[in-house]
Amino acid sequence: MWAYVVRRLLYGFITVLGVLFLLFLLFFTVANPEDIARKAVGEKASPEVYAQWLENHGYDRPLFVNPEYPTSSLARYTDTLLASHYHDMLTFDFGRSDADDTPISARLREGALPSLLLTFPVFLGGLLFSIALSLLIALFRDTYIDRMAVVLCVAAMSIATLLYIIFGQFLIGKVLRWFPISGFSGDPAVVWRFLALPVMIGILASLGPDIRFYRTIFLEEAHRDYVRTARAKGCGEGSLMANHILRNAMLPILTRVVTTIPFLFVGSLLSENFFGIPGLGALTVEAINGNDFSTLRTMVYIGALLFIGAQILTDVTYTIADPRVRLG
Amino acid sequence: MLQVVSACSNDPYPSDDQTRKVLYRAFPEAPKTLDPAVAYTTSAHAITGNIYEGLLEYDYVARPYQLVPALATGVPEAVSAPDGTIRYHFELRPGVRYADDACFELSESESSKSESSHSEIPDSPGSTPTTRSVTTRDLEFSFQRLADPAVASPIAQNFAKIRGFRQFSANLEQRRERDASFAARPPHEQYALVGGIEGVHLLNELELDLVLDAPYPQLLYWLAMPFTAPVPWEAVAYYDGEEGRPHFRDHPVGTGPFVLTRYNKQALMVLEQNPRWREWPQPAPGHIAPLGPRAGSRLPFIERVEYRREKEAIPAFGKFLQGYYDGSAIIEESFDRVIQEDQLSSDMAERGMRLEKSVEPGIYYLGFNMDDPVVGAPAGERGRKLRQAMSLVIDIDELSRLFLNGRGVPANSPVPPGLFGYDPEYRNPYREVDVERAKQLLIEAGYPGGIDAETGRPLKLGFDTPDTTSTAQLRSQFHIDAWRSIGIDVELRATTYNQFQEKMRNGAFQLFRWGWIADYPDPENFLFLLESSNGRTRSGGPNTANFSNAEYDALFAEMKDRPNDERRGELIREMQSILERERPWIELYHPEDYSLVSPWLENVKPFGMSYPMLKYYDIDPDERARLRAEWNQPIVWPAYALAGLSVLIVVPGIFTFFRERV
Amino acid sequence: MAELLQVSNLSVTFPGSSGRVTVVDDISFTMQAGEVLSLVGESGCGKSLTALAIMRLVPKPGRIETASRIRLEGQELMDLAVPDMRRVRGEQIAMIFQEPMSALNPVQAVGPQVVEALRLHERITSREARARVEELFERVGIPDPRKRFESYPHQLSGGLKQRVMIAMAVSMRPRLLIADEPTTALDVTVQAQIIELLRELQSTLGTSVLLITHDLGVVNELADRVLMMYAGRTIEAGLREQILSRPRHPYTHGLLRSIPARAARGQRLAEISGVVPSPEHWPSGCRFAPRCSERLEVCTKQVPESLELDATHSVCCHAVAASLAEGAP
Amino acid sequence: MVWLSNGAVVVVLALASLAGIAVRRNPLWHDAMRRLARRRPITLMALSVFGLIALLDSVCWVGGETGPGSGDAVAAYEARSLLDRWFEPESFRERSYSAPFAAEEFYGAAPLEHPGEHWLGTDVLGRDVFFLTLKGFRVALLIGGFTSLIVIPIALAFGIAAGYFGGRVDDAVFFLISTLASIPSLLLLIALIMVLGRGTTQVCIALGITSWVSLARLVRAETFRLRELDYVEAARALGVSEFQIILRHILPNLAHLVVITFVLLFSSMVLAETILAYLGVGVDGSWGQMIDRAKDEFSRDPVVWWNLSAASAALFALLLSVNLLGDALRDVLDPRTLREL
Repeated sequence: MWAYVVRRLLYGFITVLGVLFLLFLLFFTVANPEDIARKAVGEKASPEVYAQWLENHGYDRPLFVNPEYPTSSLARYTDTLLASHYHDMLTFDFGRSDADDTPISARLREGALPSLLLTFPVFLGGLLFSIALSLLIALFRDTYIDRMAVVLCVAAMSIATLLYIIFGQFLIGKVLRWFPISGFSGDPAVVWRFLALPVMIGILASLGPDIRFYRTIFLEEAHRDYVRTARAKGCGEGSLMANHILRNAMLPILTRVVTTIPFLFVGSLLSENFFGIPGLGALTVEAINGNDFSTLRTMVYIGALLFIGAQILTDVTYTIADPRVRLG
Repeated sequence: MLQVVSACSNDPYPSDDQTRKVLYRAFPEAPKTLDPAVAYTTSAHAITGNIYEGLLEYDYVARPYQLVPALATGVPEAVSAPDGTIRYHFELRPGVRYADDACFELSESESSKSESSHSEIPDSPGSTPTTRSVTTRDLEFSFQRLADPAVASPIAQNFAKIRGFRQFSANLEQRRERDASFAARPPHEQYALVGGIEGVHLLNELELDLVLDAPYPQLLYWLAMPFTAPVPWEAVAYYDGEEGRPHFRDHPVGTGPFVLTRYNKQALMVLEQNPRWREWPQPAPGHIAPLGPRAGSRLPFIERVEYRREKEAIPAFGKFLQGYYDGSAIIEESFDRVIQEDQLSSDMAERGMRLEKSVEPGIYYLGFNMDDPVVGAPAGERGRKLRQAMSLVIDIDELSRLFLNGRGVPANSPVPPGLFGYDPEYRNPYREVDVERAKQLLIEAGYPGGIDAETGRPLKLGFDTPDTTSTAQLRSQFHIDAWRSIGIDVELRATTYNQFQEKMRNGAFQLFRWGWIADYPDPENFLFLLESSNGRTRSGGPNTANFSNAEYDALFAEMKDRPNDERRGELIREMQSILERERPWIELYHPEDYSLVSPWLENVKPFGMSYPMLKYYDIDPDERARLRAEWNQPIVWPAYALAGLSVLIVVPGIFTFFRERV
Repeated sequence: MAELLQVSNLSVTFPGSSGRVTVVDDISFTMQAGEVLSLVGESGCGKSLTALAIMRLVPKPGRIETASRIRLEGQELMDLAVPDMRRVRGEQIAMIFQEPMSALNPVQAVGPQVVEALRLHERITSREARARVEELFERVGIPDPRKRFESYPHQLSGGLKQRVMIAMAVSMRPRLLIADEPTTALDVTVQAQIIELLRELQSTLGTSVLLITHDLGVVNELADRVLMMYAGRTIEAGLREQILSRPRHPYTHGLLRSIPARAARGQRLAEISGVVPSPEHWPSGCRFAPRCSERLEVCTKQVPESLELDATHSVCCHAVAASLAEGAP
Repeated sequence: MVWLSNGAVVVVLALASLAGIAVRRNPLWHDAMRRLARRRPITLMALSVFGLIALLDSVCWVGGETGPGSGDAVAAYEARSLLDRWFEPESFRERSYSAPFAAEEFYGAAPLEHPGEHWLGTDVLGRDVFFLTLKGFRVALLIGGFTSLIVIPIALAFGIAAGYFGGRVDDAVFFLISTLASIPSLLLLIALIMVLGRGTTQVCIALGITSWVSLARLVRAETFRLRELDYVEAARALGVSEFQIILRHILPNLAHLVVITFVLLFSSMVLAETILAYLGVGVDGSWGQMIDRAKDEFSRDPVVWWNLSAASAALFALLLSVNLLGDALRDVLDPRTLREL
């Protein structure tokens, strides 16, 4: 078992190297540091100020090979942007944001908690709600509830997340005034008031595709032979669903859960911006608007790490969910 | 779910703040830096303006703007010496001290080490001193920081006229390159070793002279801005961003009425009263007497100011209407509910809101790239007539009606209202709307009906803008439709920011949109935008139109340092007639700021030029609590309806389930 | 022997393209306690559906027609409420299926699955349940029951899995065990062992067995009485040796003749011409008529009545009835 | 631009007729399509209407005169599509906002030039919202269709190469797939666009690059399975060239996979574009952009609702019919392997 995990981690590491190279190509070979400097320092500064800024951000070094060093010396390859890019990222030293020089790791720590407070309840709530509803719909298969649910799910899928947020904020925030329209404060007594609306909308937006997927899986399991055996034993529909069908559906559910983890990070991008929650999603949007390449690069890198970690985690949990799967 | 909804409330603040004098404001974007020598944006000045105090400040009520003494005892006159130098004499008010801060233990150890500096009687024996008196040495230190290339203050060149200012920065630069150990020492030691600025002459602890090589009346304006406020060298040395200590740019230490107690750039900035502010016994400055009964008592009236981050304007305005912010600009979207026939709508008046109008000294304009062969100077007379024609179809009243809700003063020349040289009666003939004359001019320019002889198709021009937001694109489309009506095909190129800069840098553009907000209330700060030496492609300067006209430059050179006399007015009028004919810009409007003030906020006078005067504001918290409760009754019945509906749907399903599962 | 099961006018219908289609058409038969009745017919003749109907487990959207009557020891199953019917399943009637490979829950060990069968009907502690299951495994011939209790279905062979199914079925000593093609999916050697196990259980527990199969070899080994089914209807019923050696209905006769073991070497195998008709459009009258070599005029018009040849042998065939009328034996 | 747009129309029509013939000739597909038509008749009708509108808006040429009293002298020289010529937008304008079927302006109540004729009102520049929504169809089909035309060849090439040849090729392709797949697609998308710059083709290319991975993974798995089937072994035994095998045996069996992915990819592309539009890097003229502009109007008092509702309704209608079609197609063609999509 452990041999498999180690191999999987090694493989994950190689993928990370691949991701970093792709990021390097994306952010360094095409974008022009001169303009980043101009946006960061502001319009009215003089050219030497830009040069100074480029220097302390290390953007003034050559990309792949540093011609000043002789071919023999190693520095020819280490004193370059590519080398420092790999070095910084792998040692999690993310340096400073292009926009306002604040250390990115500090911004990440600041943004992590609000983001987690938003995405985790949406992830958990969405999962529980969709599985419960899908089980219910599978229980009532072939009744009008099932048919209505399918059409509702497809309809829910066809609505853009942006519209969920706009109409949700308008209806619940402005018209009904149940919760504050936007804003965030760390103070525990008040924080849930801010999160209630975005979490509600986040879950609602994710139900469509999830329920459709889980319903198909549960229906497929419901037609299996072992379900007929269980019924022959005298098993009731309810316990049949919970003990037999749900357990067998664990594998596809796990795969699905893993693929939604990165979308969580993305989903919060919109709601954090609309609801003024200072999380990682909002930070990313700011980086986009502010031409802050170093923060954006870090965000994409962390998104990739999260995904690879989650994938390894799922492979490991496969064995718990389904005895037929043996790792190694 | 029902329980949650019934217990909900949309009050974003902890309940114990209900009765306290706390001012709530929203901010869209955290300032990049709070270092007074560098901070240049309105969002930064909103904070530094309340923490730092300069030698002078503006009278809160008087219009046009009036300089009054702050840390200085009086507003000095320029004394010109026989050798052509100009001298300003300042006397510092005694007994002014910095706000309490941990960094001042450094001064205790420093003073014991080098006896020469001013010895300070600690408040209570044995405790490490947490503050220090302000002396002329602090002023000298802040001027030296402005000259320090490493600080890279964006407005440093404005002080180049102080004798020895450039020399000081050159010495500093060379010494650092030559001697690495020198570069490692804290800034104040470096400045002392290099020998200071000759023109900043300290007479004694409370008196100093500023000596200039040439007349520069605008200098006094700079002294009323945070750039030149006294800065404690201990703070710059102590807060260096190492070992978990914040950097100086995120931890301001000043003499002003407020102190920055919380600074989370993503969410919340908090200013609290500075107990050490202006301890000297003195009633609030007389000039706020007209502000009402409380004028005599001690400033500032507010305990705490909370700036909360609001990225989207609409929710922020929504919360203002619910009473959770004490003042807000009026957003375009809700303008028609707030303002009817140019004054407060009945709904707003009934809520007790007050409308404040103020014209911001700034200008928004469309510009031509004067180096471009088709629209620029190289096209000679054809180019000029084309520019004049294109200028004649831009209908500023329609633009303001559609996009600015009638706000903003139509601009006829670069100089905005409220500044010397602005003539309200002046009407730029090319800023009237005259489509027929525009078509006629096109014919004369050789583009009959907009057709370009070579291509046989409408003349094609490029219109560049870095603003990719959709509302900005709508405005650009408005201009494009106007030009298309006379046959000129303009293609909108909304690119990302860095591509836009790229084009500006190498002059690869024809038409663009740009704006400029005044640093100080002087026409020179606008007319220099068209002076040839500031050309964008030539020297990267703010003259984005690359306009270069010898006659204009000469007039500018004579005008820029003159005091506001009749001759200066004539010069400005002549420059305006050149711009009128040459049309490098199509002037659009001077921004006008409408802001609403909540009923419980008093002593509010909008100021423009981003000089927040929070120290004069006052709040009635009980009135606020009452109104908030009244405006925020949550409507709860839909929650119950929703619950009922869902039960209604599911029950028949359950019934059929049991019947069918026979 | 006391009468155990009485099925009368049992019909099962499914929605077809044009209205409902009767797949099981008005079946009636009885079973005595301890008897092994075999329901024989080609696949698609509705024999498995009949079994499922007895358990009231016809899958949606199929439906048991309300006129059907299923009496188990005097208790009418059709009138039972859902919870009561659930108690009957496993306790009084149990069922084993054809595909042991997929009949067990793949993600749960086999032991607990049998424990569940027990605890659905009896309140016993888990330790006691485990002991009984291990004893059951012993009885059905599963080696090393303690270890096998924890193993998962994919770790057992087909034969062993079928034994687990049987253990599960007989765990509550049901009155009736329905075996739906229990040996079809197993290879020959294992088939014999399972048949042996069923016979032994039937004799020791006195459970009556309703054996659903198309394999006449198994019928010969195990069945006391045989009920022939064709196209949703019973066409002939009788004791095993009556049906196997002296079949009267042309279809049964044709079926027996086409068994390879019976044909002489080198001779072409006999076969019944034509194809089983689809339930969507049953032929009128006797449904075997189109393929019947002794078809008469009346066969395609009228549904043949059940003719009692003797106390235990009955047949539904006009040709037989006609030949009897002419005095032929 | 004219030949590009008309060229695209020719290509699309050619592809459609090719597919039509293939379906007519191949009984399996013919039967599947008949069943599909029976299952979702309204969806198919709706989609054909949307397709027609997009077609109307794509066929364009220069020439012909513009509408009477046109406020736009340049329009006569531009390539205008059938839709443009029918609506004549240049002369069918108001000064600013007007409610649907209104007789006077929304603000200021001045009489309109075309009272009562604007079915969905007009936007801030006075342009007819119904016309803008119709033009959105072509853009949406462009975003969904054009991108899928990029995605499918790449995914097929990589997927088949990895699945069929296996070994080192498979490892290399799998490495590329896992690298691209582990970056959250929206972030990769935004980074690509920030670097490639704005514009319809750039957005489509970026969308394509970020979304061929899921199809490639499926194609690889399916090819792996097909390769092991006996008839492929038999073909190889007969000496048929690798290329021939792929063309005649592997590819046709992937057809159903490709069709389903095309449909499901379509809706996710269009949805992704709405987020891009919010971030200011969307495609010009798309519903996403209309929604982004209109979202602020929604909080005006009194509410300007028709702009946002028109764009949202059109987006919803198109996506609903595409998703329903995808759902039905999946059940009709091959429910088993497509469950994960």
